[in-house]
Amino acid sequence: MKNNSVTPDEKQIDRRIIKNKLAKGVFFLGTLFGIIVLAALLIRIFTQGIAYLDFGFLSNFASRRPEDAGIRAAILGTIWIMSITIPVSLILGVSTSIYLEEYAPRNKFTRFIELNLANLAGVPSVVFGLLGLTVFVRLLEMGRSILAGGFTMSLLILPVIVVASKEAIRAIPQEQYDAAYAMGATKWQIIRTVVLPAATPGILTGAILSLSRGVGETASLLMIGAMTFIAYTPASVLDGFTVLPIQIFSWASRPQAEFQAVAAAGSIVLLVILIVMNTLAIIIRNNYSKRY
Amino acid sequence: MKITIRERIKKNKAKQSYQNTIEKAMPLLFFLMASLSILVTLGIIYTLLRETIMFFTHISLFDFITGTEWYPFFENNPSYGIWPLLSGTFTIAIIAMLVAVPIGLASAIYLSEYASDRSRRILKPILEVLAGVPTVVYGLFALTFVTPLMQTFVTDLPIFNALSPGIVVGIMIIPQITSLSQEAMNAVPQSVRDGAYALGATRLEVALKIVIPGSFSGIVSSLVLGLSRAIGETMIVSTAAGSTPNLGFTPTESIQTMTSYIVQVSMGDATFGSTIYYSIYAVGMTLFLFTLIMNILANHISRKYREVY
Amino acid sequence: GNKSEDKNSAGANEETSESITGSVQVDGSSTVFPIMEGIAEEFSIENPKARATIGVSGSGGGFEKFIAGETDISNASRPIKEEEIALLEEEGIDYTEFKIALDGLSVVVNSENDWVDYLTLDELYAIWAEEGDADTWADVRDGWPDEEIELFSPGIDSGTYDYFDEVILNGDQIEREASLSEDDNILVQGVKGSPNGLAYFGYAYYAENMDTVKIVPIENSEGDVIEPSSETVQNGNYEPLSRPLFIYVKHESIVENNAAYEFAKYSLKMAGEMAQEVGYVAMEEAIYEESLATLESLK
Amino acid sequence: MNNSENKSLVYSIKDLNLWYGDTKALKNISIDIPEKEVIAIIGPSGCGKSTFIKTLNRMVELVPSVKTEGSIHYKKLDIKKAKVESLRTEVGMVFQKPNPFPKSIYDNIAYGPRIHGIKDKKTLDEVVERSLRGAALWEEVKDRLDENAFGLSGGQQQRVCIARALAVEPDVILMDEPTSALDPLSTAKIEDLIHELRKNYSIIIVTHNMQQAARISDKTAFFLNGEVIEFDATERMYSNPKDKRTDDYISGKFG
Amino acid sequence: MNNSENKSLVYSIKDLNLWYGDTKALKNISIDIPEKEVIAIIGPSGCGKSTFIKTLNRMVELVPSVKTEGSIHYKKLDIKKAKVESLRTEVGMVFQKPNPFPKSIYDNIAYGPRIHGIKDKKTLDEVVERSLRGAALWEEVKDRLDENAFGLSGGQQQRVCIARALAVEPDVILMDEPTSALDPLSTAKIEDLIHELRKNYSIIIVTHNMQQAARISDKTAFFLNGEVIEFDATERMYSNPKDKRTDDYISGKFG
Ligand SMILES: Nc1ncnc2c1ncn2[C@@H]1O[C@H](COP(=O)(O)OP(=O)(O)OP(=O)(O)O)[C@@H](O)[C@H]1O
Ligand SMILES: Nc1ncnc2c1ncn2[C@@H]1O[C@H](COP(=O)(O)OP(=O)(O)OP(=O)(O)O)[C@@H](O)[C@H]1O
Ligand SMILES: [Mg+2]
Ligand SMILES: [Mg+2]
Repeated sequence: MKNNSVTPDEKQIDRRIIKNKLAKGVFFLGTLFGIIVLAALLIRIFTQGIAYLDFGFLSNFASRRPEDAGIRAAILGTIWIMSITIPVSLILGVSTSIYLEEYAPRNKFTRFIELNLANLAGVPSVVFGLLGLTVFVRLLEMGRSILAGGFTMSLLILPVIVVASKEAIRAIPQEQYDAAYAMGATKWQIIRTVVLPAATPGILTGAILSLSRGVGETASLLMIGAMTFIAYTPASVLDGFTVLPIQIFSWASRPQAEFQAVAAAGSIVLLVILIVMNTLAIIIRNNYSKRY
Repeated sequence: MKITIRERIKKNKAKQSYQNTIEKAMPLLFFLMASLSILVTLGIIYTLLRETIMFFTHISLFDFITGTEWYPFFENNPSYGIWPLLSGTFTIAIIAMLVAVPIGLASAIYLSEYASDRSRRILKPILEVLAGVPTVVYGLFALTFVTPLMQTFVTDLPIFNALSPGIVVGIMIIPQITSLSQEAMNAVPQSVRDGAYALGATRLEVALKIVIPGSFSGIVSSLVLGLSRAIGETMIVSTAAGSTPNLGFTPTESIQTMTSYIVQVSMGDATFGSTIYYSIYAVGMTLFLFTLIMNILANHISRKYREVY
Repeated sequence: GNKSEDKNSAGANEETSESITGSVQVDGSSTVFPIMEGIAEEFSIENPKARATIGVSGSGGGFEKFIAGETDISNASRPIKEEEIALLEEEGIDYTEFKIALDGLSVVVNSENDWVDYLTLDELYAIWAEEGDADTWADVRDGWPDEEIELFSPGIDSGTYDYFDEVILNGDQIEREASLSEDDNILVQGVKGSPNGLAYFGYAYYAENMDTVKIVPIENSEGDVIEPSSETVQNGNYEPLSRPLFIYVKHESIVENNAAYEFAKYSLKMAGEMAQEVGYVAMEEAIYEESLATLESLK
Repeated sequence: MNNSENKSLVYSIKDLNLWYGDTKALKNISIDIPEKEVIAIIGPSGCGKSTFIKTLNRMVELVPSVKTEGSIHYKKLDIKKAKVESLRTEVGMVFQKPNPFPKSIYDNIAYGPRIHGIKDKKTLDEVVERSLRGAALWEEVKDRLDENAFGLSGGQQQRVCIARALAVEPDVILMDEPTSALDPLSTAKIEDLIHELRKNYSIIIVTHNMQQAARISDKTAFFLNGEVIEFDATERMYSNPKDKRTDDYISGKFG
Repeated sequence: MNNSENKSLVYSIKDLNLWYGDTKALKNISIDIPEKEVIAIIGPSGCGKSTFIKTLNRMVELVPSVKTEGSIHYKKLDIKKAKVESLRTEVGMVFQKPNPFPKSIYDNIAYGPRIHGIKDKKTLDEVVERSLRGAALWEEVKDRLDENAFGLSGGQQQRVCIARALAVEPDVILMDEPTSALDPLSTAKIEDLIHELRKNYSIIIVTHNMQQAARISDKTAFFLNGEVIEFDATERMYSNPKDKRTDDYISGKFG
């Protein structure tokens, strides 16, 4: 009964092992590539900007003089914008994906919503800016405020959160649902106790990616009329604002070489904020990450 | 005898009418949130269409979709043919995807299938930082680092070209592809992997034949998101690619993409209310339709290959 | 920043006592932005209770918001266009134009370029226009090298290009081979990197890079060969490549919004100094005084 | 199957047919299941046993391609009209493949009580202990209740699932081969538990183990190709099967 | 356990210890497994049976927290030095929980041959049929080979996994309760298959079914709390166990 046609020879196995080793090397190089580029970027930014990075830089408002220029308004603006964008986009995004994956009947309308969301992901940020200007700033009369900016940004990053959350929900094995259903759990209870915990890593990955994008986003906010110079501390969501990338962009286009360095210092601040924000998300994600 | 759980549950059941309300309210709430995306789209279409119509009262639709020259600023003889912008957009997107897809998937596979738990937890967040580097910084990186670097390989590469911003856009979307694909791969149950390992499969074979098919829809989604972002990227392109609308796929030439045109005009000094001003809406509309077609295709693909557990 | 010694200058010591409140919205050209930023910076220091915000939406975008009634002052690096005037009229918005500074468009070549001593307007046309017949330096003047000229120009949607197009190209099409960029710093990079490079851009970008690029004097309508500098731009000898920068002030704001009025006044007082400080050229004092008088009359 | 027994019926099933897409998995099943008895379901692999018990708590509806016909009454209530959550709370289930949640052992067991509104720590502690003891797992895991249930052995996972089902004290317990992954000792304990539960609960158990069926059940249903070939008191069926095929299957001559 | 038998040993295990994190799951295991015999592994749930057989093809290494000590020689080769892919090709495995791939039945079975370079349709068709017949599943699924294996019943899935392991014709087959989800008929068929395979293969089988162990195995190892209490010829062990605990366990008095 033993048939040698199936039992493989060592050479074939060796070839496969070598292939695997090569592939591993290639995959590792791929990973390394990203990290090297990041390192290169960081080194450039740091060497350029570190000289301008001091307390004054953090606490001053912008200035025409590089040595006086500070980033206070932009930091506060970014924090304000994010504190609207994070809850709004997460609630909207996660709810949408729960609806689509858990409740929606498989009909044309659902397919339409899904397609529509995927499509929104491809709409460039300037167009979202135009939308924000038309709808939030003008139609809903929010003016060029933090609120309008935060909502625009939420819509801009919504698709990424939805796509990531949907995929995460979709990947939960059916037997997990079965177990909960059989206990008499209601749909909403299952979502709370089975779906959300299991999908959290995926949702957070989406959040990390999209909020990273949001923190660095310039064009859409410029479109809705974000300021570039502002010399007061925003006190409510109806105040005007500027954000870090706009400030950086503005400095980078100045003729003076010193401003290039100030821009780099601004980038350092932006990256630090980003890393702080992501770290939080990553800690939560790591706590939830597990394989079935 | 003390109260049994069964009785307590029955008692709770009787009390919990609010639970019924939640059960009924939640789907409605979620439905409303999901429908919001349609409102957003309608908003976008409304915003774009209103001015696009204005544009087409000045320029004929036929010229727009057949023209091969995009020189809206020549007052004496402007030409509004969308093709150079389309080809510029394609050029950047193709180069970016050529960079990002192999590298992004390679790192996703590495992180999901080869890396130890610990290194995954360190490497993945590091890569994700790449997604948050401001695009202004990327743009300067492309212009002052990648272009000179490329010039050592490609002689007489002009300072403005599609190649280096394309590469840098690719770098920027790597984390999107890596992270989301890795997440999808991670969701393939370990027991299914075990089945393959026990047959003597190498990690590569498990990755290619079990994990990738098992997470195909997630991978496709990540690629589509990446592509969308490549198409939509603006700052990097307008910094390092110049702004010359050229028709054709020549990575060594300066190009202009649809989005960089939109930004150029909307941040620039063009007259408000002029044909040029309206043209950005027509370009935006084109882009919108363009991504729509792309998404219909992608949707089709992932539907076809999805594996269910 | 080389002229920033006298921090407590002109308007600084006056009317600090009366605290101005309210907010003023300024938006528009990115070219004018540095001047207005400097003004707003000083204004905010002196009037901590007032809020002056400056946006950058481009001249056209600025006018859009101005027309929509969202801003009090609109910055522009070009004069307002007919379409915009019409729309403002439609909305019933009255305004006044003020010139606040000058910019000298500087034509520069690579620092290794030792043959270009000056260029005439016709030569510039021949080089830059698509119809022009100069592709190599030799085509421009005999004896110059037979090398193709590499052109770098601001993006065709900028006020800088607009002005250049008007005075040099007479509205004709720019050479298609020219590399265009929205960011003048990038043009500087371009010329630095190409021995046969030729570019034009705002004076400030030349002033900052004097030691790495070489300026090309231009023959003016009088036949004099002039290099751009504060003096030549201000006194009008550097022509036709000197262009004015503008702000447009809404009458209603002057009357109803004290902060806007004060800010506008402050701007006209400070504009010259600030322009110099951030790399542009101040106009003659008389012009500012005239403007201030106009402003007062609107109140 | 005698209508006069109606009073104490827990399930009454009439003409039940079920399709997965185009393949018919259950054919014309009509049986009545009396209260507080242990019903064993036996039959060859793929004959529809799991499918059948999943119809009883409507779990089968979660498979998208499923179509059913016929009626099932649970305590005189048409289950189609019942609130599915209440039905499933009263009808507990243990699956063929152990499917613990990726949570701690404690949270797995406390899951049911919690979703049904029992929050206080003390009660939960009690329930967890009682259920784990019932599932013969307490001694093994009492020191590691906080560990993830995924890190347990196959048999331990199965017992976690049994304990989880017991925790809400359902009226009916459906068990799909609950002891197949267990050693004789644990099996014996589970069987003891079933004996114990029998006083208050109705139990329907799928098993491949003929001896087990004989030991623990009051009645046995023999399934073949989606049909109920015979349904009778276990003793009678084992000693004197009416149908040739039942006889063959029980005596192992089948096939 | 006699060194003179060395010549025909398939596995020789010395002082094997294994930890999951801090908990020790295998303790000082030293046994020799002769070639072309059927070895049964019995013991209560959670005693380390699955863990043990997973060390034999190094599957246990895939659990991140695992640490091992001691040596395992497979045919005189230290398995730590062996190429893990070759080892696993020669040592097939059937898992306790059925884990088919989310692919068609055909692709499930053909997976192994394919990765080992067999591509031509005809050979694959043959292999698939032969393996499915071996796993007593052919008749049931021959018309639906293209259907997803996830739509099979529990027992059918288990047999798919058995067929999948057979398809690459390994030298050693590790089976973790392969028949626990199966009815007596399919069980009998699998047992027949094991009898058949025994001529050419070495088989190590974990089972909870004492009768099964007695029926099919040449030798039996009794595990308890991660230790091997007794390892002996099955007949001898059943008739005359050396250790009190073995006796207790076999006779069901344990615990
Ligand atoms: N991945 C894991 N992480 C931590 N502990 C584990 C893991 N797998 C098994 N264990 C523990 O190791 C011990 C032995 O487990 P093993 O799976 O080998 O038992 P078994 O003898 O196969 O039991 P069963 O008959 O129930 O399948 C058990 O106490 C179990 O809880
Ligand atoms: N989700 C499904 N989709 C399609 N067919 C299915 C599905 N589940 C089961 N079947 C088919 O229905 C029939 C009955 O399956 P069921 O799971 O009820 O068998 P079973 O009696 O429980 O068998 P086992 O003892 O092997 O668990 C089988 O032929 C099976 O292949
Ligand atoms: Mg079953
Ligand atoms: Mg086990």
